[in-house]
Amino acid sequence: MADDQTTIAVHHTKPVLDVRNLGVRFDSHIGAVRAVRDVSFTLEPGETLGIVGESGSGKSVTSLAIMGLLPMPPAVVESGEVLFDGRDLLTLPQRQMRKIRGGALSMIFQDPMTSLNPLLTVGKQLGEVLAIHEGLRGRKARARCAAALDNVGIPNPEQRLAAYPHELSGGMRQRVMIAMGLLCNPKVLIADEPTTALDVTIQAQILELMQRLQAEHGTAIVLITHDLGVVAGMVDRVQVMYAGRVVEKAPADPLFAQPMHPYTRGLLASIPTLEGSPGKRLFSIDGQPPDLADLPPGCSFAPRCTLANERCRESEPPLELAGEGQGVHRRYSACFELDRLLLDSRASLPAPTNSAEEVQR
Amino acid sequence: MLQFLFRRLLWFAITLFSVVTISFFLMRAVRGGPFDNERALHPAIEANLEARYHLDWPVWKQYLQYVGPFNLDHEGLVLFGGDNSNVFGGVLTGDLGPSFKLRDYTVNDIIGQSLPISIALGSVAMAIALTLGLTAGIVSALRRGTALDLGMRLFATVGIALPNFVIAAFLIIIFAFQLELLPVAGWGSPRYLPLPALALGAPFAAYIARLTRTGMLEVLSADYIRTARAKGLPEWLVLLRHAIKGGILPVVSYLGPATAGILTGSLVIERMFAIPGTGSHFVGSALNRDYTLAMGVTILYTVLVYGLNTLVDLAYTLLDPRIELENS
Amino acid sequence: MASQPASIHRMRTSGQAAWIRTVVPISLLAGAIALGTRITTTTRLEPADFTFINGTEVQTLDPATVTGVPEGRVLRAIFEGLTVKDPATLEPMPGMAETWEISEDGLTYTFHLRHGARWTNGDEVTAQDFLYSWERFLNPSTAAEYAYQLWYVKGAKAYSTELDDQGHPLQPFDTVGIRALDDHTLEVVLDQPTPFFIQLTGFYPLFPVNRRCIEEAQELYPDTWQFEWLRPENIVTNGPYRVVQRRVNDRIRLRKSDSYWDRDSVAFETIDVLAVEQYLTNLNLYLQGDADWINFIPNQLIERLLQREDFNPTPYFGTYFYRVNTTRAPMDDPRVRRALALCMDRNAITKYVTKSGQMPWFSLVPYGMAGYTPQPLPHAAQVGENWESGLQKDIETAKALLVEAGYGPDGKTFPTIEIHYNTSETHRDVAELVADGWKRHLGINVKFLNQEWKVYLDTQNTLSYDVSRAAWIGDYLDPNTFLDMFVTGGENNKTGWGNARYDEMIELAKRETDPEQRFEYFYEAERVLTDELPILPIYSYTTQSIINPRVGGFPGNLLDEQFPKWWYFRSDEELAAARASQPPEWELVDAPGPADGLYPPNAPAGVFPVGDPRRSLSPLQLD
Amino acid sequence: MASKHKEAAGYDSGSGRFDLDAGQLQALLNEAKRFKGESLWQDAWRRLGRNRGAWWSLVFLTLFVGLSFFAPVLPLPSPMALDPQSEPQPPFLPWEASPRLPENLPPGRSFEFGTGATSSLGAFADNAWRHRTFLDFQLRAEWLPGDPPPGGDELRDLVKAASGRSSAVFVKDGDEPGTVIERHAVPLRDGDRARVEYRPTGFDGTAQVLVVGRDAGAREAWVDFEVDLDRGALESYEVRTSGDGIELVYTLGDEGDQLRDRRYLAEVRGADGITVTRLRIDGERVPLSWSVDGGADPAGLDGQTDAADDLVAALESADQIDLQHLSELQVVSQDGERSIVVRRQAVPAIGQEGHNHADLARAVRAEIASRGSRAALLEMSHLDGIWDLNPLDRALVWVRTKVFGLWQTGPLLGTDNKGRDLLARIVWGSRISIQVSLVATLCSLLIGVTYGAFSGLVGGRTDNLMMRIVDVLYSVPFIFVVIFLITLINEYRTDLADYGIGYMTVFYVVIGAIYWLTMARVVRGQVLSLKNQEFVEAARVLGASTPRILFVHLVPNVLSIVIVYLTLTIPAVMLFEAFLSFLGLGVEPPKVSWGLLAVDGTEAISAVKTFWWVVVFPAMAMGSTLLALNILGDGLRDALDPKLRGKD
Repeated sequence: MADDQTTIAVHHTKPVLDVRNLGVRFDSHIGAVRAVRDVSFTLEPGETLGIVGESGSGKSVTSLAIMGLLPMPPAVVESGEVLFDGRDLLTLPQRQMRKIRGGALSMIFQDPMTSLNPLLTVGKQLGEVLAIHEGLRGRKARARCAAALDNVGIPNPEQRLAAYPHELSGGMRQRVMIAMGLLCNPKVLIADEPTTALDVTIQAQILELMQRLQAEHGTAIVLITHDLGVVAGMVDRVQVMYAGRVVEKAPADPLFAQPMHPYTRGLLASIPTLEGSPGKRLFSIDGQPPDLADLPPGCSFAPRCTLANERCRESEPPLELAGEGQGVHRRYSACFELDRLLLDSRASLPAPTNSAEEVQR
Repeated sequence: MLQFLFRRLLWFAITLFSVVTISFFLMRAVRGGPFDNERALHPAIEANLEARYHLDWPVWKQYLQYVGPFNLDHEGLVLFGGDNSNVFGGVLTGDLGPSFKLRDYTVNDIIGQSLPISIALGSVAMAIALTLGLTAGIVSALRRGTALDLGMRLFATVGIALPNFVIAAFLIIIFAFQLELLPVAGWGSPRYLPLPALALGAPFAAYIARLTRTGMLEVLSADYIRTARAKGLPEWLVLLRHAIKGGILPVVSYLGPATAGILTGSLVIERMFAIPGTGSHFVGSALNRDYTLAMGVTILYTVLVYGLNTLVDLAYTLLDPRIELENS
Repeated sequence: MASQPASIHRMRTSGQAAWIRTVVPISLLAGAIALGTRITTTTRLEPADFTFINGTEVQTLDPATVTGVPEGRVLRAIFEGLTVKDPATLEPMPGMAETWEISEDGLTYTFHLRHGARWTNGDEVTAQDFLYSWERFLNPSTAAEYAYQLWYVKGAKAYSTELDDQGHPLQPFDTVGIRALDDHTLEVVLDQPTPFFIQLTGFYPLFPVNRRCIEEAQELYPDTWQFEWLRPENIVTNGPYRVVQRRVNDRIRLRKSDSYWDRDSVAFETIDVLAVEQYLTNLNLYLQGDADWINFIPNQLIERLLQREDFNPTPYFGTYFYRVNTTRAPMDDPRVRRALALCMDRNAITKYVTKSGQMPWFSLVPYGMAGYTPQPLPHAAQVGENWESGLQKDIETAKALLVEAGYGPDGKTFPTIEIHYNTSETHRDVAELVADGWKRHLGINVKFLNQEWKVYLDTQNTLSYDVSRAAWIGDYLDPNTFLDMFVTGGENNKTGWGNARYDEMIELAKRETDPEQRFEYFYEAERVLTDELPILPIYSYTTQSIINPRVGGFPGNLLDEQFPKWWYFRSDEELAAARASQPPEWELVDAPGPADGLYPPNAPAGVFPVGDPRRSLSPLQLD
Repeated sequence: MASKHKEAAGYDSGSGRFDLDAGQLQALLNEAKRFKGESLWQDAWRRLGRNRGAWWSLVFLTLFVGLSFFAPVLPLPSPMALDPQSEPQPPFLPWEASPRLPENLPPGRSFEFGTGATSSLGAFADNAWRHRTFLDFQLRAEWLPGDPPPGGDELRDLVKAASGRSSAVFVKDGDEPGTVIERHAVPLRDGDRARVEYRPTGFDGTAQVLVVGRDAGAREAWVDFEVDLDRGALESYEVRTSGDGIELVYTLGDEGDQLRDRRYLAEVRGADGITVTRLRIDGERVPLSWSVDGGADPAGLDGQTDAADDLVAALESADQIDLQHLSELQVVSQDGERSIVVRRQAVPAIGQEGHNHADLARAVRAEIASRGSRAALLEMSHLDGIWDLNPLDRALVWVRTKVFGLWQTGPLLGTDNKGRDLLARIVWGSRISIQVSLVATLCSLLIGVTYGAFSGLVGGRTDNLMMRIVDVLYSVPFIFVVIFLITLINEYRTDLADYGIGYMTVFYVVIGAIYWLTMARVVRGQVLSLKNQEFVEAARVLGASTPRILFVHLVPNVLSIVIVYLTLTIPAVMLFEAFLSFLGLGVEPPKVSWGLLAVDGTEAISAVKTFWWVVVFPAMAMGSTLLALNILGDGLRDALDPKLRGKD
């Protein structure tokens, strides 16, 4: 794609992760479900990319596809490549893929309660990562694991190694997950809704932790969430997905300042703010996300969009450059009615908040 | 741990006491006595016989005599001292008394002779059941929906669906008469083991396969398996270290009843294959009204069931740290 | 939400846990298989020369307390009484007693014991041994179920039944008519002349036991001597075989006894007695060559097996009959019982239910006893005539009898009666056929009630039945073993029936020394019985044995008693000769065993003369 | 959007009680609420429908249960119609099954039905006669001069049509010109040997010779000789046949040296053409060499004159029997052009009040006379009196006779050793097996789930005590309990019957009472683990009452595991029933269950001869049903599993 070339041209840095035209479909009883369509993005070293969207928008599938963890069957990768350090992960043999997975490319999952094996001690679950990727065992490995736990702010790390997940609190468990993800100093960490299952105070702690660690290790992070609040202040760039497609791509601040897709705008509008007047109803987007097995011919968001017209319903708007910006700071949007949106927004929708900081609070 | 075992022991004593009491009175409540025979006895001889085994005593006295090392003479209960007219010392001393039917033996003799055989047969059957069942269950779960899965489940269903005497009959026809590989019945060398053990283990293998499959399917869809894969663990390690343990947890809790079941279920197999194990006494003693032997096997059964369940609970805690001993 | 886990978990490190979790299951698995293998191998035995299946486990080896048929098979191998029986005719032959004399009045028996007969512990078998054994047998503390078999001896009954408070006999044993005149002379004085007493001396409850063996056990094991003296390593016997090994529900291994007086007539070195209850397993073991003789066969296969040369049912001294509770109306009326007895299609029963040549039977004493003519139902036209038309006539008679008894179209309605039997499909089928006849011809409604064995016995004993299935197998070859049963108040009567004339006849027969006159009394008694019919005879038994054709010395006899002493294997030649004389349509089967036979060591092979009991007699054929 | 329900959920961040945010809490609550609503079942049903294996299993099971329910309607032979057969008969191919009634019977004949003398076959066959038609009857046929006599073939057809079996027919010249009395014994199969055999009476003085027709096997008969057998050994003997009869010459060896020759003659017409193969003297079988002469037809050797006379007598006496007692009698009259069906409704049911052949014969005769028809067939209500059929089943039997008439299938799956049709037994057996397993399982379910859920939910000391009770009960060997209960039931069986409680009902309850223990444990374990889960706590916080939590939140969640155990329990109960049958404590023989069939089948395979069909077909029925149950159970579990909801 053209934009990739420009990205490289502008920054002269090689992206650590380059996803191109990824398409995934699930074959099920009810027919083929096209969960991810034509998703592309790049990730620079040390950068944080946020992928935002409702459940079912394909963000988790994208991350699993990158990790090669999609259950196949029923999942089928229809198209695209995932270049990681120049190698296409999709065509990589299982053996090599395993070496990358958990090592240079690691992932932490949404629910720390179920994502840790309840039958094994924390130490063992951490240890096996080291054993596999670095061949480290025994005392040394224990020390590393303890250090990693210490690093994520777990007190008494040595003792905690012998603990079972159920003996830890939710926040602690997520810290363990993060420690596990960062154990081998990955180049890329994919965090799939890392804070969703946690309560708000812990959420903040975890996010801070991730930011700190990123700063320390220089790991690039893909942060997947449905909560724009999480994204704000945490990520460099945001990519909004809807019904398996990327509908908007933008650096974080401009996006919050001026969303360039009706869906993004809807998402932003539904975030409650402290300034909001008490009696006022919160905004929510009407309707339901489309059935991925039976997508409408035009823009997937059209049925829920106040701006949709005939064209939107007939053909699908491509993801196009929108607005100004250089390289990774360019903005893209997939909306035919972008102009109307920009004009109309101030009138018809609640005023968007002005800065990412504000949203974050 | 010690507290757990102590409490278990206490409960065991209570359970055993209840079982002994219930069974004792249940047995005597059933019509017919041990010396009823096609040939009725002369009343005088019958009196002699009953006197010898104290069946002429009131039931409560028989019960006391059965339970304890009490000295009971014709006047009644005399603790410590008095003429020891007991035929045996009582259950509390570990003496289960003389068998009423197999008169050359004490119940201890009979159990001592037959239990090792039942254990031998049972353990091999259990080994077969576990090997077949776990393999089938795991393979079936991993290849869910394939022909292999279907085949394994068919195998499992055959095990569940056919009474083991039918399975035994087929095994005999095939292996003993058609192929002439193995002896048709009897006991005495390892050659006698495979057929009965297979017939005995088949239904349990089938259950285990089912439980394993269910458990494995559950575990395989768990998030932590995905985590393990995400760590880059090779598939076999994922399976071995993360999946199987959780997947076979239901099997572990089934092992207690299963082992007890194998010991009692063996009575059909023991009959079919003429194996001198304990199983045949379970029914035989009850049908013969061999009171002492029946009580003996009841006690044996209780001890086994209780012991095995305790073991299973221990094993369960070993496998699943979430379970706490004190509450189990 | 997680409370503190038990301490054992926290202390464990993951490394140890892994070790435990891999090694423990594997070692358990391996251990299980090793254990199984080990236990099976430790008991491995060389195959015996001859193996037979004995049905249920032998209850005891103590002759005094033995009752059953399976026990008898073993006891005849390991003990020997005063007399032994001829294997074909069951006539008494010298055993421990070389000769004996019976006094003129038939009351005093003097046995002269064999010199040189020894116990397995080397002691000589003496008259004192018998004295001791029979005292023990009669003593109430032994609680011998068969003690009444010796009550024909003077004072014996009083000795075992008249007891003091402590349960000891009131009378000293001196009052009993058994005396050892010297080491080798035993004198027995009877109450009444009992012609079959000499037969009884060959009956296993009267076998001797070794005093020293028991007393040593009593000394060594004061608490458990009752079990200890019977253990294979302790028991002392005087028969052709001794017990070397024994395991419950498995086998008794017998070995030829070196101390037996006639050891040179014994062919087999070892004999295995297996306890196998399942009929099909019996047959399977036989068919695989693991057993040479079985006593039970599955009913389903009888027709098949009848074609084989190794299955030859022969008459067996037993009767299958129905007891009728004569204390209940309407069965208290003999006419009703007669009608019921007449209206039974016994032929259909033997042909379609029992199938192996059983004889439709009309009297209590079974078919086949030499010299005795059973007295069939006097009213029955079926007897001795074409049974088909006979049955028709009998049915008419039966209808008339019922009318006479007041039942029928103009009389009372016949109440529904119940047939009791113990759980078995054969009994059920017999009951159905019987009930069908009664219902169809006599209009009697019949219900069935099958009961578990002990409950069934209890029902009989307490007379809480209408009609109950029963059977009786003779203990010895005399009508008395059957007819004695139905004296008024007899414990095996179980019908509530009693008849003074019958009692008188049985009593007269007991005192009678003249055999012919004695049988006359029995005939009369049986006529009373078949006229009054507290029982409804159905059929006379046949044996159900399958015997390896190679086995010789195995003649059929009425009591189905076999004598291990005479058994041998035929050589191929002898087998061929035996087969040449059997019907050609018989299907030949494998006859496993040594091709040159296995004969008594000192007898020339294959030259047993005709008439020698060791030569197999051709069994009586019944189709 | 995720946090908009914070207030509603009463979330208190200060207490930190929940490790989840309010949105998730609400989602869990919604999830929990949905269980009680219809949507769960609709959803489950939808998902079940998508699972092809489970769906077909359900269809199969429905069909099977339907089949067993409608067993009386099927044109099967009676499951307990006993044919005197020596051993199990192999399956017949479908096209060998019996045809319908022949379209036209020869004109100008009249048939009369009556009872034969009870023959060797009679009693046994008549046992079955209560339940099926035409097992034993005699036929008097008159035919017009010039016609061929109504020989074996037509009769054979008639009998075959009626009974599904071809028959052995003996033909004998009648006394009067133009009369043939045909005696039809029991229906046999093609290829069966007809045989008239006399049993040895066992009394001295009878020798019997087996005579066989030239085509060996076609005619066999034992001929009796009254011989004077002393107790001497038989030295030699010879059997000769001549035009006059069969002659037996034998020599006895006396105690002395003198040999005595005896000669006996039995008059047998046309004895020339026969083969003599066996001699039996006083019950003893003696090998015999045989001889063959050419000559006349050996027909007439069966010597049935007596029986024929009896027939006449029986028919005469039958006149005195009142027709009023007949009920549900069908007379099918066929005169070549039309068939008339007459049914009589009268007081008691046939087979219950001592009707016999003569009654029926008389009735038929009367009917024929009143209608002026000349040929008739007779049928009785097919399955009356086998089991205590309830009115519904009786109605089904009635439907059957309307639809299928006399037609019934041949032994499609073979017969067992008593000649009972295996297919019929499997179908009828399924009724009891299905009933036992369903009722017992439901019984165990009811007790077990209530007990287990209560115990688990209440927890603490009560739970502990309740589980100890279960432990104790577990430890009492069930076999004692079963024996105790069964003997107890037996004792009070008649009393129970007075209250309308059948033996089988108690049997079910006994089994159910044994199986609830496992269920209770499983449910309790599941409840224990569930009750600590968030949504229950949430419900508790929201103020739900204990029973509400129990039935609204827990029980439905426990359902999936209960269903899995259910699919294990149903087979287990069926097997337990089989196990009891093995011990002889199960279903009583006139009734039949799959367990009983399996036991019978096991006994039918031996090295002597394997009657495979006796074990294979019942095993297949059992196996396929249980397979279907298992697959259905798995499907149900998947369908009911809340975790899988909406994730197709």
